[in-house]
Amino acid sequence: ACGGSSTSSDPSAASSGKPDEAKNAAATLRVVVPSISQFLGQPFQAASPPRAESTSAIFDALTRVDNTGTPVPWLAKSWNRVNDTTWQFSLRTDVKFSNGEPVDADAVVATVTTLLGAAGTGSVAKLYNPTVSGATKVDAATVNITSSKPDGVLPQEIAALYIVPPKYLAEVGMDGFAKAPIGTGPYTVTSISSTEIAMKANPTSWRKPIIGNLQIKQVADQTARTNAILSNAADINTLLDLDQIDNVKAKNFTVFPLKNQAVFLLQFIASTGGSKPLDNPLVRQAINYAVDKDAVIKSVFQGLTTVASQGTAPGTTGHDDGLQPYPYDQAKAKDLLTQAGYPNGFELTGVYSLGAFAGDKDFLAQAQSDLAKVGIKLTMKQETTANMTSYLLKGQWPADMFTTAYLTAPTQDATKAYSFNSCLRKPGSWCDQTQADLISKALTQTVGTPERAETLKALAKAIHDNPPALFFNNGLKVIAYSSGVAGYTIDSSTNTSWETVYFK
Amino acid sequence: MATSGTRTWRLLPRGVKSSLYWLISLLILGLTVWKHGAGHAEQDIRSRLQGPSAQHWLGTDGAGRDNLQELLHGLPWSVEVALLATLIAAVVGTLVGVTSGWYGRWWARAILRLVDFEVAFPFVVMAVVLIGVLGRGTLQIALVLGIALWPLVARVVHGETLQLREQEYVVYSNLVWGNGLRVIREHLVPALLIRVAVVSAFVFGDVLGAAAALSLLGIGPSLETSSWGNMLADGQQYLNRDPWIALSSALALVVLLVFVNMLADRLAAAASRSGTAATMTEVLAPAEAADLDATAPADRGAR
Amino acid sequence: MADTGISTGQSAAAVRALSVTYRRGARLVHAARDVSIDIPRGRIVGLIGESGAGKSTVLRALLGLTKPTSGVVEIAGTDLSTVSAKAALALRNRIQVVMQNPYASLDPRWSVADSIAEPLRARSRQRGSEPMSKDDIARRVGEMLDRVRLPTSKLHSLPRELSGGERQRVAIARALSVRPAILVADEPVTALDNVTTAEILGLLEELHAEVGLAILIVSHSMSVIAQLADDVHVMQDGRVVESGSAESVLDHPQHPHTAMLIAASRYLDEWDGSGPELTTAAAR
Amino acid sequence: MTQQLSARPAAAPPQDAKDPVARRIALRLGVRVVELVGFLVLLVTVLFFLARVQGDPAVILAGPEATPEDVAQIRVIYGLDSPLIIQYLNFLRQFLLFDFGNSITERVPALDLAAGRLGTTLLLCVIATVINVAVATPIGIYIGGGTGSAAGRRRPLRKVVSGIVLATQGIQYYIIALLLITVFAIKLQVLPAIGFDRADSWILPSISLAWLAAPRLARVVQSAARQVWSSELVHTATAYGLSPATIRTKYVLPNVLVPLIATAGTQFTLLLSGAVIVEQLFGINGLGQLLVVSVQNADFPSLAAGVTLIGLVVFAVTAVSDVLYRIADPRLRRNG
Amino acid sequence: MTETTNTTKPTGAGGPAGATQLVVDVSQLTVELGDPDRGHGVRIGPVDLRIGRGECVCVVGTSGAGKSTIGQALLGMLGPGGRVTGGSVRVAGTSLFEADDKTLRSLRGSTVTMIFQDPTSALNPVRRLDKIFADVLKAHGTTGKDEIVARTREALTAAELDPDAAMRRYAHELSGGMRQRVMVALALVNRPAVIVADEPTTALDPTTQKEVIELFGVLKRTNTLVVITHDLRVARRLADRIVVMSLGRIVETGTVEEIMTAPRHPVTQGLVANQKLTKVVKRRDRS
Ligand SMILES: Nc1ncnc2c1ncn2[C@@H]1O[C@H](COP(=O)(O)OP(=O)(O)OP(=O)(O)O)[C@@H](O)[C@H]1O
Ligand SMILES: Nc1ncnc2c1ncn2[C@@H]1O[C@H](COP(=O)(O)OP(=O)(O)OP(=O)(O)O)[C@@H](O)[C@H]1O
Ligand SMILES: [Mg+2]
Ligand SMILES: [Mg+2]
Repeated sequence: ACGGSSTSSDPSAASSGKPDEAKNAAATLRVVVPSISQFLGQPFQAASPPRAESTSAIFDALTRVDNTGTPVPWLAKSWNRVNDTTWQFSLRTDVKFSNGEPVDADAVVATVTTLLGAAGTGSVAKLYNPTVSGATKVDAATVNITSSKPDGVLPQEIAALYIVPPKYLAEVGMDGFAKAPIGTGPYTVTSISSTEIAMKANPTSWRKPIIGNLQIKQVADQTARTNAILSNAADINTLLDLDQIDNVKAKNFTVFPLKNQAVFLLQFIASTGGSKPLDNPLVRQAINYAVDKDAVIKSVFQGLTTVASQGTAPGTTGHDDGLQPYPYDQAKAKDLLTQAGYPNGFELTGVYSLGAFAGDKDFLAQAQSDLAKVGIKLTMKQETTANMTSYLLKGQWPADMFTTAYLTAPTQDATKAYSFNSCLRKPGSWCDQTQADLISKALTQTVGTPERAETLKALAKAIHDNPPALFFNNGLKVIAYSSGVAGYTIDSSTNTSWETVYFK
Repeated sequence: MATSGTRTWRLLPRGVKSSLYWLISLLILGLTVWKHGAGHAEQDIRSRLQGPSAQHWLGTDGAGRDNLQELLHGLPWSVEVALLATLIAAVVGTLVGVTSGWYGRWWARAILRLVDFEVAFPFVVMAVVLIGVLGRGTLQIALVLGIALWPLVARVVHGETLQLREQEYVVYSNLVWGNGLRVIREHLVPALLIRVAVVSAFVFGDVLGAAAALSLLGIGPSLETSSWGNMLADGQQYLNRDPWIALSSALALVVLLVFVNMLADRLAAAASRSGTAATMTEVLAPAEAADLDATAPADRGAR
Repeated sequence: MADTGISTGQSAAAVRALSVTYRRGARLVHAARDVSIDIPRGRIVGLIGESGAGKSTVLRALLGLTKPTSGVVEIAGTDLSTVSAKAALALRNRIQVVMQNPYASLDPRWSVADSIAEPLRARSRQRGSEPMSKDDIARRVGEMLDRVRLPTSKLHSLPRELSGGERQRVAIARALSVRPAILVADEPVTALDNVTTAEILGLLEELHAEVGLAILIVSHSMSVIAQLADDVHVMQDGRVVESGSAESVLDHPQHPHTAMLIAASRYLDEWDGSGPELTTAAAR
Repeated sequence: MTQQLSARPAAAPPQDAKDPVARRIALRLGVRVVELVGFLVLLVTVLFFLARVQGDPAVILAGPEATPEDVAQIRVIYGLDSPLIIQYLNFLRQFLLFDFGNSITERVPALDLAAGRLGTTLLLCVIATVINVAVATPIGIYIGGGTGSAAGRRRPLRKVVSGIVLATQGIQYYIIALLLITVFAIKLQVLPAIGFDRADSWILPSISLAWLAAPRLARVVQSAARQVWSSELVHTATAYGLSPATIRTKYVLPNVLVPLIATAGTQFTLLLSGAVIVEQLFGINGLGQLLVVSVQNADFPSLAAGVTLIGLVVFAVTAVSDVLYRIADPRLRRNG
Repeated sequence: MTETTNTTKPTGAGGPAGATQLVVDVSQLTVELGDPDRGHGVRIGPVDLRIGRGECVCVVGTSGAGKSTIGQALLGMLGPGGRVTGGSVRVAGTSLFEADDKTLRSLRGSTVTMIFQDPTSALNPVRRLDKIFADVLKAHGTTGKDEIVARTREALTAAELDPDAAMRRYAHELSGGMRQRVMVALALVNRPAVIVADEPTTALDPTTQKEVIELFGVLKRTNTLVVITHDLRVARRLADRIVVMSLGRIVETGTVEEIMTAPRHPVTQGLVANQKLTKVVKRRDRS
């Protein structure tokens, strides 16, 4: 049933013998996660982790995006672009929801229609697929999804559009659904709260699981999460503190570094051509040269990831492997600053919300200490997540830079991240017209075509040369689980194949 | 009034005086360290998380800073915030306690009820809310902790004022001056000073502990600020592999707190011997102790 | 209102139809009910009664420490409620007080000199009275110390270094330093042993004779009243049950309660070991 | 002469009420409730405006990737477009009906959310209180003195224990929590490091939390005991030849109870404070965690609901200790 | 009243009883309170005091004379900061300051008991009176429930209280006079050889004082009493023998007549004179 493109985190799993079925059926897999979806079992809002663990246990979408950024068949067997604004999907016919409703064109149409309506405010249909304008049934197993503008990446975008049973949804409504979700995945929910989800195996699923029960528990504190697995209070920690890698490895836990297709950086609030220091491309380059990011990667990340060279991570559609990260070169940085007219440096302020990404604290400390050496005095101020969000949406910042991540989920396409952080979003924090034009162009071109590849290559170079941010690292999410767990796989879109997990 | 200060000093028992000398020497130490500079010790990310060595006696932290240096850098902030908060608590608490105790009108009682509720209200929760709004600067944190702890002072001062108010010498003074403020200045404030000092010493300890706790919740001072709480919060994650960071800051905190508590204890003991009767019970369970006196039947039949 | 037979025209201070009600929980305590007591100029008025009778309450009302529930407080013939606060304060300045507990009536932080000087400083600060220089005050303090027969060496002693009798002397010196017209004393000797009691009572009597000030003395001891008072008021349960000259009240008590108080007092004073000793009643 | 009892009534029966005790209690309770409501209104009012200063709820509702249009739409849907004062009045009306609206982040009624978390936190605090009292009382009584002959003669061991108690007060409870986790959960693996669902998972958090209160309580008991030991009371008991053991159990302990209850009562709120941190360290999803997260997310309804519940708990605790006082000290029974 | 008791007493009223059975024998007792060498404390003694069975001795003196200290020493107790520096106290044959804790404990409350000045602070406020009596009885070997009740009733009756009404009360529910009676009953409950009373009337108002003194008048018929007071009038009412203390020493002893009519020591003279002064008829020459 597996799409075949997921990363197996446990190479031994494939070769090892058959799991003990009876033992596994009675067992409970305990997973600790940093937070559970605020929307409980409702899968349409916020497609990024942490909720990926529970949604991939309960739901399926028409497509999945694999580790190379390519859409692969999932509930849809195949698809093709009928015209600029229409994509046609043909569905699997062997899949049923856990309540018995069939997965067919009606279900897809109902799901899309519901999300486009009032009930879908803030849902993926409006946020990630702003172009999706409707769905029509062609026959029971074929459905057309239309977009309001030409949309070349729609098959990737709908990887976050989980299909739900229409009759049931109509019956219980969106709120009722959140409390008792029903899908096609390997597990069904027995109880759900904002802190804990208890699930049991769904024997009728097309992805029938091995382990009888799945428990997902929210443990916000990273140390507590580590302690949870170390003290055998949990089997899997989906987000391990980088500094614990050695430690848990030494205790015989499996540590799996997942490259999660995000880039972490300190975003400049600037626009090319403005009059502030940061509006000057030379200054922005200088800042990238000045900071020894490699030192942090080596010592904090233990070399498990790399310094970012552009706004996307390797494996993302549109990532240019040929581009090199800015090397640590303070002399060059000083040079550039002098060229730009700031030989004595200047002062900068930044805001951050802690825990936004792994190693953020270390990067910030490194940036502060290195920038000081080239005369740039960086003052960082911590903000709540709520404030950061608010600044982001209003486009008004009490600072010159802020920490953020360029996320490509769920499409794993460069345009996703770039468009959000460009002139295309208003009010935005960063604007460079050349880059914005390239993004617009790539958005309409059909995914996989050479023309599009060319546009994306030019875009990547533009981002690299005229950096909108101080690039830190390519995303890394470290997962740790006990040595008793086997067959645990997760892809870079954080889809977990729960059906293959078992206790040895 | 000028002489009443020296009078008070003359009356202080030896224990109090020596405690005060200790306190002052602590402050001088704090100031010396202050010169050491705020902010962090030098960082070198490549030598992070090292155990104790000849070069780094207490090892290094996650950013590669020397833990011992970091401790020295962190002390000023912790002392500064504790002093500020204690000062706020002591001043506000004394003002409110004296006025509510002395005037005892409806608004004074209302303030006191507020104090009661505030005491009853978990202060970490209040701190979480207020710091969320006010921000995480030193002043803000001190303010929040001060706000959280002034009721403690107010209750003690209030109770003491109520008692003093009934003292015949105060009644007499009020009679001849016909001016409450004057009486407060001449008799109450000097009488209350020692008690406020005792409570403040306890508050000081509380603030030190609480400030560190805020860091654990992620609402302590921001990262540029070097503080023991931040060290502890930071070290907490390495506790099971590199316990040095957490342990050194925890130990430093424990030593400082034990010191402060001992100071407070001696002050309290000395104060109670000197006849102003400040015992642990009254400091730590002040309102109830006062309440009990009020509710116990006024027994005049036996006279 | 009992007729005391004393002309109110020369009243130094008086309470008329005074009632004071305290709340204790949900209960009302009538500490004084319709009490009228006059303190004529130059006389010593005694107020007796058992514990809780309301003696202190009357005194507190007179001093303005307790607000009367109803009734009038007069000083020098002026009803205090009819004049401004400032005027009332000025009138109140004519009264000085010696408190009951010598151990609590002096600020433990203040020296004898400081304590005696306090009312002088207060007075000299008030408008309408001529300010006194530091030297003046010091001189007056010295005088007062002499007057109560305390050695100058005690001038800088703290209360804790004084005996109860000495403290009470300081309190009297303090009260008299501003030359009041009326002295109010709430059980000034109850806390003292006989020897000291005798000294203090002797002192009060002497001062009375010298400066002719009016005194209101509160006590539950008949002997004390018998020794000092010209007029006596007997209180029970918040009421004045009997008033009159000391002779009439103590020798011919009309009210059974007065009789009981006298009897109890006499019980101790009488002695059958070597024949009955003198008592107020037996004296005549 | 012999029967004086009727002649001097010990306590005059109150004259002005039919059932004065019940009435007084009712009155007192009524006043307390009014005060509580007043305080809560004040508190949520402050919270309300603070929250508005802190963040725009519509923005939070919309999520990080929303467009300004989404935010505007949400503003209309949630009534966040009306003037602040109207919003406040609406909120207040709802609040008085005990309706806090839906949690902004979790989209469920905030009160349900908070109430669901309350149980865990309460259980944690109650267990901690039990440990606190059970540990602090004997220690406090012990170091509070009382030797064979006269009160107050200190023995070396007593001094040592007293010093240890002083030191334990300096060791913050969160440090203890970290140590307990490291030793018992990770090194020895005998107790879970997270959660608060099974009985064995109660142990470490409760001990850590009790640590916050126990040294203080022990010292309060110590000081109260010392007072009793040096009182006329014990002096008398000694003069009647009672053994130190009898004095300790029948004189010192009962007379220490009132300050003990008073302190343990106020300490409950201290524990509620500490619970916030203990929950964090032990990954317990209690009310404290909810509040912290709510502040971070500007989730005002959850915050208000949580804070209100805490207010109610504190109120209840005060009421309970009020009753306990009266049981512990007969002198307090009479005048309500 | 005094006459009758005097005649029934076996003891002569003179100085330390010689021939009669000694119950209390204090010889050359010296006590240090606080730290006299450092200036904050006093030395008491040497004190010699012998009391025969059935005698009623009143100890009078000015404040701070050391009366309470001697009274406590009769129970083998001293206040905080007190030390015996010489001499001995024997009560019913036992030398108190040489006895061990256990002996002392068995002595206190049964052989020798004490009535304190302030019954309000001396009675356990949180314990019902019958329980307090039971504690004291149990401490001295009376364990039977019925016997405890019987003995309590007996003592309360002897103290002129209604046992039914008093037993089930708490101390705070009684008036001051009743509380002092309870203290008396508590002292009587183990049928002591000696009762020491420290200022039993000082805290009371005259009406109550009278009641309590009368009660003591009854008690002295059957008990050996040591009454400490600073009020000569009380001593005059009760004593077979008056002992005058000043500055830590006994300065004079004598019968009531001797002391009242022919005081020799200046302190005694002062006390006697002043005691007269307080009841002298007011001077009429002033009007
Ligand atoms: N502030 C108060 N609140 C409530 N009741 C009070 C207050 N002050 C006095 N009382 C009550 O009023 C009554 C009279 O008290 P007051 O002090 O005047 O008596 P007193 O005659 O001076 O007695 P004592 O001889 O004991 O001093 C008493 O029953 C007392 O309990
Ligand atoms: N611990 C102590 N340290 C120093 N001095 C003390 C101490 N205890 C008592 N004294 C002093 O010892 C003297 C004798 O005290 P004691 O209580 O025996 O006197 P008393 O005759 O009973 O006086 P009173 O009539 O006031 O009760 C007093 O002057 C007292 O101040
Ligand atoms: Mg009085
Ligand atoms: Mg005495």
